[in-house]
Amino acid sequence: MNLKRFIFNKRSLIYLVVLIFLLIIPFILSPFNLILFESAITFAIVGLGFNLLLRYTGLLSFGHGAYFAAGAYAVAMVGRYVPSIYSIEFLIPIAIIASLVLSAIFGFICVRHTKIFFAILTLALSMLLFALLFKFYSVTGGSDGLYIPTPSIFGVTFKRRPEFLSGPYYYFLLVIFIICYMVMKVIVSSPFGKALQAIRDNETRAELIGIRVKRYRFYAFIISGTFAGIGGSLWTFVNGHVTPDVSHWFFSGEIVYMTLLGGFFIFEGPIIGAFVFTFLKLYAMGFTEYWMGIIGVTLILLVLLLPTGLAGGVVTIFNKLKTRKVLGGT
Amino acid sequence: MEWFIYILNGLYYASTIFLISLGLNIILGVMGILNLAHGSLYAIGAFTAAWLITSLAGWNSPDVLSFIILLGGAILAGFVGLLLERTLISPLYNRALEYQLLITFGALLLFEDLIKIVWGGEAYYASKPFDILGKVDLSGNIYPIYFLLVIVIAIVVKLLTWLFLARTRVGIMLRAMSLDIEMATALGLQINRLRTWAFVLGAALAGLAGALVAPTTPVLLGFGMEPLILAFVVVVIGGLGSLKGAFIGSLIVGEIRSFGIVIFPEIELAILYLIAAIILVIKPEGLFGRIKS
Amino acid sequence: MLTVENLNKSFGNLRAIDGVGFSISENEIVSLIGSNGAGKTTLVNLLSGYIRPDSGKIHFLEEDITSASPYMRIKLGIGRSFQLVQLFEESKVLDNVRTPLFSKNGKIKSLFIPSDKYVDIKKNTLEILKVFNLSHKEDILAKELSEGDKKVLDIAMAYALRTKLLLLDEPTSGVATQDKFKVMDTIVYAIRNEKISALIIEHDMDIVAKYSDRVIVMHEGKIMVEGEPDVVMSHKDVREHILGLSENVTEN
Amino acid sequence: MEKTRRDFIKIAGGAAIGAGTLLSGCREEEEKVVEKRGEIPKEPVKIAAVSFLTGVAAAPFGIPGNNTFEMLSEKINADGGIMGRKIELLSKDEAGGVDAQVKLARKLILDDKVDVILGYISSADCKAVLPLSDELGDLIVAYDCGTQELMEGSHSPFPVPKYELGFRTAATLGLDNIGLALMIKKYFPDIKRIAGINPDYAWGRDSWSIFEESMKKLMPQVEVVGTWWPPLFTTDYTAHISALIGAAPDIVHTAFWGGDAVTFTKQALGLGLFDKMTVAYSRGEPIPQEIGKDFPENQIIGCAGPHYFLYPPQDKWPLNKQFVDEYQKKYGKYPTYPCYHAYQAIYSYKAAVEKAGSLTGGWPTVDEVADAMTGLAIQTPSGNITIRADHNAIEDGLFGFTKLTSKYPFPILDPERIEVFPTFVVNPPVGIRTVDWINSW
Repeated sequence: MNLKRFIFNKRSLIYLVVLIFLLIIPFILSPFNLILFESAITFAIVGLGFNLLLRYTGLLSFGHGAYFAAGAYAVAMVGRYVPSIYSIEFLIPIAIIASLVLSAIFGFICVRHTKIFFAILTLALSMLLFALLFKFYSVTGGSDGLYIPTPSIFGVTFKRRPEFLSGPYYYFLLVIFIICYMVMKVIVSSPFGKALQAIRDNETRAELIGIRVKRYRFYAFIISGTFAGIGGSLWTFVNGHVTPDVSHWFFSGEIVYMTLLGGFFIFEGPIIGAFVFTFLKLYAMGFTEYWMGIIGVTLILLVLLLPTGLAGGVVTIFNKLKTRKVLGGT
Repeated sequence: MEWFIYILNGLYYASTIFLISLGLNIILGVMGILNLAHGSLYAIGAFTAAWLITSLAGWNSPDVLSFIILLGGAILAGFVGLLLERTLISPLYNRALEYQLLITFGALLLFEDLIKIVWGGEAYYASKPFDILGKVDLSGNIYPIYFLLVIVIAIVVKLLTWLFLARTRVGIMLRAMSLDIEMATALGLQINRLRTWAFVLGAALAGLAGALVAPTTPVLLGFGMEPLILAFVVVVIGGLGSLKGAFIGSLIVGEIRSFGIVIFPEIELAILYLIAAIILVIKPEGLFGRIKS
Repeated sequence: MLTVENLNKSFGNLRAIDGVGFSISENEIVSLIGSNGAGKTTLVNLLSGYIRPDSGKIHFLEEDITSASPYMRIKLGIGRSFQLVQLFEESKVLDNVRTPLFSKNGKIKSLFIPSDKYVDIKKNTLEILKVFNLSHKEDILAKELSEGDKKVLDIAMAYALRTKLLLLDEPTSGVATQDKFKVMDTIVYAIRNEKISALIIEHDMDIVAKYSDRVIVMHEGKIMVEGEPDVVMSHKDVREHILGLSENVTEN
Repeated sequence: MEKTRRDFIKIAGGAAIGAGTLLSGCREEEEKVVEKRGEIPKEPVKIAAVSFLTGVAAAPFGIPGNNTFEMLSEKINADGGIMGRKIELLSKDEAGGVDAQVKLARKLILDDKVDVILGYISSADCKAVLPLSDELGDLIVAYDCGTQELMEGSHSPFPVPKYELGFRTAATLGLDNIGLALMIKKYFPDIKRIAGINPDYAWGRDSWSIFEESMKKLMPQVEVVGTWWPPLFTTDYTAHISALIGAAPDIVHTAFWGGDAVTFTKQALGLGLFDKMTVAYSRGEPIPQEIGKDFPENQIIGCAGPHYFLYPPQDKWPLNKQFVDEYQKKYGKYPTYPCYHAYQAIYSYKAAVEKAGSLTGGWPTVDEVADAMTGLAIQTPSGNITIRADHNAIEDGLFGFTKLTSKYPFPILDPERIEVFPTFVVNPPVGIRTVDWINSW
């Protein structure tokens, strides 16, 4: 019991430290790095949702950009066609609905399959959305994409974007991120989450214990897609512009990469991956024009040498140390 | 008689897409790997061909050489495929599908920059083979002979591949493998060597497609992205891992694009994705799909 | 509780099940033996609803379940295990048993409450694990269990659904010889303890003899003999066709 | 340190402008301010130049543009820099799509802290990046992209300027497409059928809409028999070309540029398109040089303003001769219109800084440079440009027909049929949308 309490305390201590760190970030980082940090937070939300499918349901989606795009374009479309409600408290719910509807439609088709078929189907469907966003120039702005004006938050408006991003928006983002984190944390440990893991491990058996496999995959798909949509909508305000590229499979590939980089075996892995990836990409870009190659090589090395990702690697090392200590003790 | 030219255009487009998706489907069928770096192999074929032709331009070489040299694209792409399979993909055969997919994604990113390092950022334009052949008058419609040549080559490649798979020992074993890998293992086939064969063959076909397209358009960075997506569409329409599917799927894609541009110019390529989506909903395994999940 | 009448199933020209009829009463453990290809696994698949018979009837607890879905049969109380264990390998032993319990109790759709908050279900899980001799192993991953424990866990999962009839397809296959009786002891203890019925496919005649109340012998899709173990074992046809072969048969 | 000093200067500069406008004519007041801040930093002025350095638009546009930026920075540095400060040029690649450009621009302004960004060939990039000027508080000068939407509002008259700190030192595509319509009216008064094939993004869409509107007004009897929208960087235009031949227009309008123009032209030659119709290239000036002598004769070519290495005739306008000679000596090619556009951008910035600086004596703030740039007029190798209150430059429009001569290895504009449309004929008045202006003819 004491031991348990100790662990509990240690864990809450870590949470507290991280929280304080997150709260003071705007005072530490330069405006430029803060914007990057914010975009990493939005990707972390996407990663949380993505990993519900990959880690907990055993489905690799190569088309998660589509739901990200649904959230992002929902914001952009409201900005273009209904500017009177262009305020963050309306925009986020609209984005959630848009991505929920899209992931329900695409999910309905995709969950009938698993493995590589699932990957190809999700990829193909996201490219369908890409083609639609690309072709319907008069509605979506085609490949030019759409400009995202700075929204108001609860009636407060901002003239210049840095002023918006460095203050109120950061904390707004942080609150949403913490909510998403907690919700996902509960979901994966809930009976529903256990059902998904059962499906992942053994579809036949899951069916046998009375779990409607396809239906549960479908639910997981919707939740996952909606998280991507929330991330996408929040990202647009940081980026200030959205193009169909976010629905391209290449972008989905980056989401996969991020998750793998952080380590999808661990709940927090995708979050770490999102931050490392965002800054890695930037510094690779600043360091050399061959940044894509660098990203590619790190991806290859990860797959070959560190399949559990950065977080997984740290945990492995930690466990090894612990075992050695125990062995040393006896 | 315009529709005749529309059909020809569709055939020409289908030809290059067919070569790419055939390679993609051989790899998918035999190895169960969706090769995301396939477009890069296509680009490598195109760059190699364009580079060889432009380097040749300085010398006073016979015209026919500029056609033969196109094969260089296929050969180099095949060789790169060999390296890729041996070094990066073969260690992953016993690992989950996710890793195989990701390693090809990593290879794609790496190749994009390797191409940039080797050939530079500017576009290559080597139209000599296209220019030499000139045009032909087909009942009042002028058509470039080079496009007809590409169509013929694609048909020949299809026949050769078919012969290879039906008549040669390696081909028969490859087919056996794509049907049932466990049985193939039980029969004592050299699985690893066959996988290498399949990958090299697939890569060379992609390289050939790139080399054939090179004389018709400037070759530039990111050259492989669009064809890769179209090959995905073909694979989805025709059926994963199905060679017949690659053939019929390419024809469908080529002709729909050609007639789509004439009839519905506004939506152009989107119609392809729509058709792919409809097929996915009605027949999710594709028209000739064998593999079921 | 289970009655099968004149069941038929063909695969192409092969008559896999040919006019089979038998019944199982409450609290009864019935063994199903027969050479390879006699139709045992087909029969279990028919009973659990994975395939449909060409003709005949299956009744369970006074209900006609001939065309009921596997899902419906589970709800009615027919559980099964497979020749190859079907576990949630990447999950903890605890969750392997707890998830079926959630499903049984209609809690599986609960999205926003952590599993550990369901204290009753956790307690129940631990009790089941105790019955199956798996206490103190609840926190390791299922894939890390020994083969014998995996078999036991597999059956514990079916048991957790408060099954009334368990269909066990070779519960000791893959288990080391010296552990077979230990595994069977555990399983049969649980079955007797909960007063449920079982139909067991088994090759090992010692196990059949030791644990069954009754034995059904199948041969070429038909029931050859049925009766108490010692009666059946001494039957002439059984000795010739089944036992003569059964020594050679070491199916995986 | 850097930040505080800059902020201080900014505040002081604001005061100076305030004082300057309120008490215009009051010299004493002004001189006092000048005294207070007559300081010019020692370090170089950082200019980011963003053009396509890789990809299909590099050879015909990005590289010539970037070459010009480099050549002129060296020249300006050799002549003593801008107000004594040397130029530090950061050449950046415009490749990678709109999103990559938004990120790059943000990095240039916030992280690299450049004084100005001169850049963007693609209209899509311009539309995405220019809003950053006001959002992030730095000067962004679009030097080549064409979409008229960039500086126009959604209705006429629109607020001027749209961006406080965003400029464009070249004319819009309105000039190109109105000019083409005028050419067609003059040289093909009897045609009945037109068609369009344009890349599927802002540039192509806007080019066609202006052209179509102009044709409706100028030649209402003409029928549009089809429009095609292939995506950028299409490699196979055969289907489009056959469809065009099938539709049988007299004239095809296209805003193709770079590799797309080359691929289209080559494949159109192969399919015999030029035997059956004339193609009007809205900004076709660099394409003949790219393709060489195969480029068909008698096609209509626009020059994105009055930019041509043979115009104004070099004997009449020494600035053009000097520019062409220097460029050709250094790079072995004749300058194309992106070179002229680059010239306009960098010299406009130089002139604006010097104009603002001469008022205050010190290095001007971003806002002061912006003020000075509004209404600026400078001489260029192509003549004159004026940057109007809408922060957009206007110029004359040069058009012609291709003709092969013995002097050049590519078709040049036939000197017999060159047309120069004066500025006011091809540019709408300030604050009026191009489309509305055309409709008011």
